[in-house]
Amino acid sequence: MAEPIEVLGNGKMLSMYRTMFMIRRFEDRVNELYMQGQIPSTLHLYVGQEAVAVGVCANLDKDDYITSTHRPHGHAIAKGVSIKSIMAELYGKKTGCCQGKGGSMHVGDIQVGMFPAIAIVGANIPITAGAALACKFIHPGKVAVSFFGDGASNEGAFHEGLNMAAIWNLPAVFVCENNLYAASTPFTTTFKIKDVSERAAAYGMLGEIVDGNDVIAVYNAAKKATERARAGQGPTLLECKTYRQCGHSRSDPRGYRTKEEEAEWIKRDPILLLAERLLSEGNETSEDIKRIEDQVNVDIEGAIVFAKESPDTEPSDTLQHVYYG
Amino acid sequence: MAEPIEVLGNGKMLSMYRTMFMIRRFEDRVNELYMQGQIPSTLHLYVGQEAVAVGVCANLDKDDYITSTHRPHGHAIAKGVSIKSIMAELYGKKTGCCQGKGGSMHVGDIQVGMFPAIAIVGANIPITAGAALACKFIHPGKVAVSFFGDGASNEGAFHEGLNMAAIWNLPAVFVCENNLYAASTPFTTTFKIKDVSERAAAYGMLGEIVDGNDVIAVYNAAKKATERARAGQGPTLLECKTYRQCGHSRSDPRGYRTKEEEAEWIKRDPILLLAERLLSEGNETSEDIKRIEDQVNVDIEGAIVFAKESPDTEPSDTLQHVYYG
Amino acid sequence: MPKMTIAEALRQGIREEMQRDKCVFCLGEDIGVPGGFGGAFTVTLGLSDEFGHERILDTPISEIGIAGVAIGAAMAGMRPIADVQYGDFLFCMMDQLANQAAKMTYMSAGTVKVPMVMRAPVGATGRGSQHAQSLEAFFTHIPGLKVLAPSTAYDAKGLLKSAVRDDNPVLIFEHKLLYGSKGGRAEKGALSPVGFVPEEEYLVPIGKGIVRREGKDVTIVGKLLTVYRALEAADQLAQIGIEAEVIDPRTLIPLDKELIYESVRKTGRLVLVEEDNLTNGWAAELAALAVDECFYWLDAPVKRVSAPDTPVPFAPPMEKFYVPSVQRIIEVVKSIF
Amino acid sequence: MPKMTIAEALRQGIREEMQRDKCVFCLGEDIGVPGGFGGAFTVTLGLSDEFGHERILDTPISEIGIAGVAIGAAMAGMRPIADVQYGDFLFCMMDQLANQAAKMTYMSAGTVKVPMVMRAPVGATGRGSQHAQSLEAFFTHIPGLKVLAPSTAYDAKGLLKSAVRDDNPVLIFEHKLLYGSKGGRAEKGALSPVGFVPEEEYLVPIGKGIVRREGKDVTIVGKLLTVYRALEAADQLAQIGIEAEVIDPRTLIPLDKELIYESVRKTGRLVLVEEDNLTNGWAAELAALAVDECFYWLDAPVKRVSAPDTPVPFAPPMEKFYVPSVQRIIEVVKSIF
Ligand SMILES: Cc1ncc(C[n+]2csc(CCOP(=O)(O)OP(=O)(O)O)c2C)c(N)n1
Ligand SMILES: Cc1ncc(C[n+]2csc(CCOP(=O)(O)OP(=O)(O)O)c2C)c(N)n1
Ligand SMILES: [Mg+2]
Ligand SMILES: [Mg+2]
Repeated sequence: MAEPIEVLGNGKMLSMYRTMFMIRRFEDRVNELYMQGQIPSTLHLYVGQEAVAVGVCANLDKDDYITSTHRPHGHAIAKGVSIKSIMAELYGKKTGCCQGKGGSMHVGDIQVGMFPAIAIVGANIPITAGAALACKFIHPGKVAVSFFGDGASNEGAFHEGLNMAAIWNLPAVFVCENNLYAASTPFTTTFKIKDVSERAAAYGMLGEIVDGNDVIAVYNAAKKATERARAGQGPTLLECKTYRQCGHSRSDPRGYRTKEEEAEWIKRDPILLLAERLLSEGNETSEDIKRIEDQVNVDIEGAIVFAKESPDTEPSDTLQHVYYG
Repeated sequence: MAEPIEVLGNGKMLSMYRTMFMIRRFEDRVNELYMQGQIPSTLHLYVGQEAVAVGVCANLDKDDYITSTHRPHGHAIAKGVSIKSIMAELYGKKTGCCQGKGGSMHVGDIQVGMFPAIAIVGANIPITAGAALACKFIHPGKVAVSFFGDGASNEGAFHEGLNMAAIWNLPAVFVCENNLYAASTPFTTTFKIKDVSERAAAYGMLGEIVDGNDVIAVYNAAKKATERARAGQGPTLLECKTYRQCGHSRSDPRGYRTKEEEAEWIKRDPILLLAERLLSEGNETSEDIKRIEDQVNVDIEGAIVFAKESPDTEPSDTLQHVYYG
Repeated sequence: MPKMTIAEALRQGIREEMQRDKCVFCLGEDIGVPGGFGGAFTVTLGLSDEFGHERILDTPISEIGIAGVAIGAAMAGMRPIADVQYGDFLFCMMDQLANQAAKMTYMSAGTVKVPMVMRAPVGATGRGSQHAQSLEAFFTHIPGLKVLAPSTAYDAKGLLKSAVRDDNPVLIFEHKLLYGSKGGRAEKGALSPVGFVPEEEYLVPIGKGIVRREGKDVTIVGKLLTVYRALEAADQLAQIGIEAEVIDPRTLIPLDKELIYESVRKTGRLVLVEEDNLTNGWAAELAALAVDECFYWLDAPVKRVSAPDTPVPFAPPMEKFYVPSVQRIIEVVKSIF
Repeated sequence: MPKMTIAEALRQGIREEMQRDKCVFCLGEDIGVPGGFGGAFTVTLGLSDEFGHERILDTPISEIGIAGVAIGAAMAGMRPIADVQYGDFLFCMMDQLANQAAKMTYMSAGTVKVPMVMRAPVGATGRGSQHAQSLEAFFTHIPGLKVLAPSTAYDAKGLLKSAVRDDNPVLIFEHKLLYGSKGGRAEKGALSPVGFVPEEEYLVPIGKGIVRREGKDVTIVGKLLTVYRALEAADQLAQIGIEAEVIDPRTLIPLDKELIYESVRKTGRLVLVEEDNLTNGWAAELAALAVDECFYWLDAPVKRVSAPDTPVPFAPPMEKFYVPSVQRIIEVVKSIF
């Protein structure tokens, strides 16, 4: 499935590497800060799934739309929401991308085509169909992409949203990140089928499976799907097989899965995989990569400082923004 | 698909003929009475689909469960709800199967295993899964059967209900009466697939298609499905291709379909088809059949008299039965 | 000026807005099928011939999808007018309306807007418990939504046009017995008010109520069908010397509180009439406002004339008992003099 | 007698009912997965080891299905205890609860029963707009449902057991800050009341409220978390000579109206405190009842101390402002003296 790396070119590869590493570092640092009690609330981290958000969003530009979930940091970073504004949002600061109104589960920035993330599992799917309908009507050539999990595909909203996208041939891509678990519940507990992508046929929609830890494979599959959508050839259900290396939320001891399983997947860490290819096929040097990582670390520490130094919200801010304008 | 008639025997055939004719006459007379303003409210008639309810319910006994829809008269009669109590319900009388509380869209009788019909399209489907779960727990060997239309399969409730029935291997049969229209909306307007039964695969469920106007075919398909369910071999999605010969509700001029299409289907009227087979293969005489029909007519006129002569509800009855017991 | 039914006025309002703005479109079940019904109550009848099937979009029976598509399209620049065939089906899309439509602007700190309209017919009309409810009170409790309840043809067109232009999600509740739907879609026992409706452009502002009848002795607030029941009761009360002021808020959220307070402070008595279950109905909110804001002016207990706390029964004698009658209004008003 | 948190008391109540009646079972998301959480707030932790995975049934993320399966199973003879991980998700199953569960007995003229329990955690806990709402008022407006709101461990076990044995659909609202969930599932800023809970069989009757503190000057009614806020306010008010009576209705539907009326007729003043949006909240119904039934005893306007009409904001300073505080209760009470 994955095309030879040359086709894509090192530039693209490196920028995807940079974004994946950015997400990873962002989540790792956020987790530390959360454990230290600096960040409030709860967190759903994206560690291990970076190749999906990055491989898909590398095919999108600012005025394409994405919708996200309770686990949105990776999608937001990949779509171009500034890490300063995401970090500040997690801190609940006025400078956050939702000015502290949203929090971790609702980050977004309409300026770069990301609606507030939706934490009601599956609810973002029909909304994506609606955004795709608007693309068809008034933003020709643009697409709407929905990220959601394996568990979300058991929601009625999935069924209704995909069917509408299919019958109206909408420019949408439905990206299912199958990380084998819905919270603590294993895939096999709630599915009698092997792959979520089998459900595409129920709507006369194209369904595809891709290795969600291979960013080049994801990129290529998403490329085909978005090009089809932009060309008016209709939506795709793209299932990305991946794994959440961290817990589901907050301090999750992950007692519902084995350490062996985790180890297997961590061996196939998406960032590791890309680094190896960059060194081998891409013949980059580890210095090149190190340089990227150092820069990312600087940016993220900068975002943390920005967030910490940003002003808190005022209690009375609560009363603003209930209605638009 | 249809087994030779001998296998079933004339007795079964004749009793199914009797019930189908009963439903037809019931609906025709109810329609007349409605047009005369004797019956209030609105009506969704079952004319043309009789073979589905009868072929399926001929495989059920009193303590099997069925759930129904806004178009429930045929299901109720086939499951054994007394026509007197259904007719009285349509008249809104105290002797009705819901004592006037329910009306046409909610007829049912738990004594014969029929829950109040549910007029929220698709909502009866997960409820059927629940009844099937209870069968598995406390009524071994019993099944729960859901009747619903093609349009209902676009509801989220269909998706969630079928998936749960599949993963828990519940003794349920999901009977989709595909009459080609959802109210005025043609099947092809809201489906990109050819058959609703294709959706079974999305749940790892068995899906089958049967000629819904051939009661013997329906009977045999339902026989297999119910036997599988009773034997703990799981649920089936059984799509019955049929046609609503009447309007969707009340006075519906049916301008959304052609007279030619209607004529084609009326040629394949399920009652006609069975009568022909009874005469040919079953070598019954038209007298035998006439005798059955005359008796049915007597029963139905009796039900009408019963309904008319039954007492009205009291205004204050409104306040009863909000809570059980 | 032509006379129109509410169904006709709504249709005209939709037509004008679709002509004005190409981003306005309709979606719903059976709204545009050729040879079909034009929606459950004929409001969109004929519009698909004028505007085509892309802008009068027939949907699957998928209420979550209808709401979700409307929300997504609205956030991406369109102005959808969605509808459900019966208000009772709003429960099927409740998450999309309550958790999504109502909260997107807030969660995005005012950077995202959801300019959508959701139309819903309400009221008991002989169809039993699942095609009869009045859902207003569920939505007046959801911050971020606006809730309209037009009771005349003039208001129906003017409020619908305002709703389409509003940058927030707006629910419009329409009463089945007030539509004046014709032919096979007519309603038995309908009131079908017909009124003068300017063909040219006009708007009825969201948030302004109206005094339908002036009076000095008691304030009666109704909505939709019960406005007419209240007016009829007021005429009969006048004959025994009680002059009732009848208020039609027209907009439930935002509510024209001052108009109601003024009247109550003048009359000292308040009776609330609605076709909905008593407990936690919309009338409860008005009573709560009055006992807080008008306490020192009240001369008698605030009374609610609502439906009992039961589902809607089918049989006509029970349904008649369920819906607040002119007689019940009169008795309750008398009871506080 | 052992001391328990509400989470432990609920777990014990479920355990006893499942031991007593083999028709009782639990279904929900992540409630029984081995090595999992025992539900979002640990209430069912360990029960799948005791009762197996058929009776502690892990479901897909399918709220319509969870409610529908519970209803169907209940009508067919079982007694399901279903739950949602956050009350906000009840909107996803609203049709099943409002149109189906609540109406089956009525539409069948009392021949069908739906003995099911639906548990739902409510309250703002730093999670933003979609994991924080208090949904009580939506369900107190649906005839056919019973609605419980236990605020102590004793009541939690006793009411849950009564709910399981009730032949009607019963919703139990539980406040996240009162559970006392432990370990990774503990809540920051939780109150986690711990109380004596008999290990042997006892029931708390549905429909009986309780006076948590006696007082002669003003009646304060709270529910769930706000009962504790009200009690704290009452203590401080006592220091300035205002003796507040604090009532915890425990059951919202059916409501122990007499208990509240008696208190209001004694004190002449009523303040309602709830963690929910002001407009059309549950407090509105209590105010409406009071101004009708206690009008001649009221010495001051009835006041509501509710959340503002906004979605629940995320940032702690705003969330703190959103939830009614002890200070706000005190100020409002003072304002009517
Ligand atoms: C409608 C709804 N039901 C339940 C939840 C609680 N919940 C939050 S995340 C989650 C698991 C989601 O699983 P999946 O869709 O596979 O996404 P993942 O967490 O694996 O990324 C659940 C059950 C929710 N947020 N919304
Ligand atoms: C949730 C819901 N949406 C819409 C309706 C209005 N409605 C009643 S029947 C019907 C068409 C149903 O089509 P189908 O499921 O194919 O059944 P059929 O009428 O053909 O028997 C519609 C849209 C409803 N009752 N419930
Ligand atoms: Mg997952
Ligand atoms: Mg159909």
